[in-house]
Amino acid sequence: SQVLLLLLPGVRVQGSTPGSRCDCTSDIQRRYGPFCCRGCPMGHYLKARCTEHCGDSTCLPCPRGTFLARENHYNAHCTRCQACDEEAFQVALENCSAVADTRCGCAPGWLVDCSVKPCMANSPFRCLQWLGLATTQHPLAPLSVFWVQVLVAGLLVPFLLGVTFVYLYWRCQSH
Amino acid sequence: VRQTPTQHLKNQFPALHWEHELGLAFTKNRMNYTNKFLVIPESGDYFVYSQITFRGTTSECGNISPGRQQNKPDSIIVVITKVTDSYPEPSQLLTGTKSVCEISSNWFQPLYLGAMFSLQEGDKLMVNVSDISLVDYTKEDKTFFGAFLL
Amino acid sequence: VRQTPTQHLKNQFPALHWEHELGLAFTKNRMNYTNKFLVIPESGDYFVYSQITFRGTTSECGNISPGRQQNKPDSIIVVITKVTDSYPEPSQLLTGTKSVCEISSNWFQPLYLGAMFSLQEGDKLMVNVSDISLVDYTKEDKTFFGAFLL
Amino acid sequence: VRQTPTQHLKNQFPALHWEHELGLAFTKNRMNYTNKFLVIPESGDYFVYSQITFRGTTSECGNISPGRQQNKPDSIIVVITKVTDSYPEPSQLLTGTKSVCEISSNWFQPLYLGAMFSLQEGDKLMVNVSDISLVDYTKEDKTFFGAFLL
Repeated sequence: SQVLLLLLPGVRVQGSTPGSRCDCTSDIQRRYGPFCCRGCPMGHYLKARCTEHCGDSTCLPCPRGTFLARENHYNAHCTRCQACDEEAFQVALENCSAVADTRCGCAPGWLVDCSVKPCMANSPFRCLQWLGLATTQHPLAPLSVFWVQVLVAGLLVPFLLGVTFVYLYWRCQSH
Repeated sequence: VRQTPTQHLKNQFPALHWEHELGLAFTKNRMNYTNKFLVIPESGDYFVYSQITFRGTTSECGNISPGRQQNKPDSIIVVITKVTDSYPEPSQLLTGTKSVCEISSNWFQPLYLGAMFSLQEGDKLMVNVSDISLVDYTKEDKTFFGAFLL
Repeated sequence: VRQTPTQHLKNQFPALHWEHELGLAFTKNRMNYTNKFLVIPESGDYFVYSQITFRGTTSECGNISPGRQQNKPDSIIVVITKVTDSYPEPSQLLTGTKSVCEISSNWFQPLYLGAMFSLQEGDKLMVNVSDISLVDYTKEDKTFFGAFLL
Repeated sequence: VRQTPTQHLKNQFPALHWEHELGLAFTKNRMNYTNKFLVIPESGDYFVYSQITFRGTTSECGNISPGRQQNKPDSIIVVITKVTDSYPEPSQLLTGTKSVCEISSNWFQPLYLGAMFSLQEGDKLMVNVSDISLVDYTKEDKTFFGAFLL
């Protein structure tokens, strides 16, 4: 008799460590009814449980736009990828793949501006463009921009006043 | 939720597109989703619900300068609308409407709606919002829409 | 929703009257509405829900003058209350309470409530609000109240 | 609701403890509550809901001094999370998130969530909040959590 082994897309023949016991107590297998099934790899969801003891579950790849980042699981659906907030000028630093969520951030030359205080791991944020002077240097935090303005005003105004007085004094003398 | 504003119905806010298969989204028992509409498969009483998370940067109204006049607020509105073959105009089933006058650099907030309605087979439900650009569509647990037969 | 404040119950906010037949409103399966109360027709688990849209002009609290002290906010409150023959006092099933301190010339916002309760035949449900004059009763899709047997 | 923050799950907000027997609280039909989790007794479609009332004193953001820069708001967040044997990481089913920038001396507001989910026997549901100290746990009609099989 002939055995035709077809490698069906999605049904991955998982190599098992030689001599590994199949007692359904480790993390590798899970008891489903009479059988002990091996879990699905990352990037796949559980389509059907195994049909023989210590067999592989039938796992299919996560559809585009979804992912599952963990191994040896029995999840019947994949998690949806988050979208980056274009209104907040976010960009995808890493596009979603079958094994990892989208990683949103700011493009080079843009500054991450957390939208809340205190800022937490997945707090909303916006991307601000570094402007002119600040482009190459450390971005000027909003507060230090205020002090720069004070400094400039504090130096420039007296200097201009001084120049004006000197000029007027000189005009008077020359008449 | 992918938004493509279409203003085809009379004095109507733009309708939202929804993802109906991936992640937590699903349709079953012949409930159908097509082109922004949930289509009611059989007549009966349904619980219809939606949450829209809105977010924006501060509004002119929140601009507090000495001696300022009191400004009119902006607003965020979500409407669950029914379109039916038995009547040529859509009807507003549920409306969430909130004024927005925030003094902070940015703001975000949800509007939740949910109630029971007698619906007919073939009735179509959609969600309209006052300004699509204010909708936070980034995560499916923040902005969602659903209905189930009781 | 036609409001006639009746303060008959101890330290209670005024109860709202509801339209129960016209437009989207309906009662069925022996659920009865009478004089501000939904009357439970048979014992069982019910999902009870309500949305009240409040609106008002600006409050003293939102008045921002230089050197102002921080004011206490106004508030809007909605309570779904159960009155039962088995006990002489009403009990508060659900409460939505929000502070209001708006700087804009006017404001509007909804409060939504919904949860499951074990109710007895003859129990009566009503909706009380902190200030009836702040309730936006103009449209049935903004302010509503309902219950259904699970 | 008695709060004892436990931060055992990866980058997770603290979970709330709930009262499940006294007052309006109850569990039935083999729905079980244990150590902050509602445990799903049989696979099926469930309506899951929660309201958290938050309250706090004014935030730095609401501090309006002449010539002030626009401040960043604080935020309040509630998440209904599912923990399942079939996958080693919890998943966020519902999220309510709101910015807070109040100019009044104190503030209070609810966040309500509710939607239908397909759940498996043994799945566990919990409610996480961004800051337990802001939760108003004083009355059961203001802060609640529940689920029922459809």
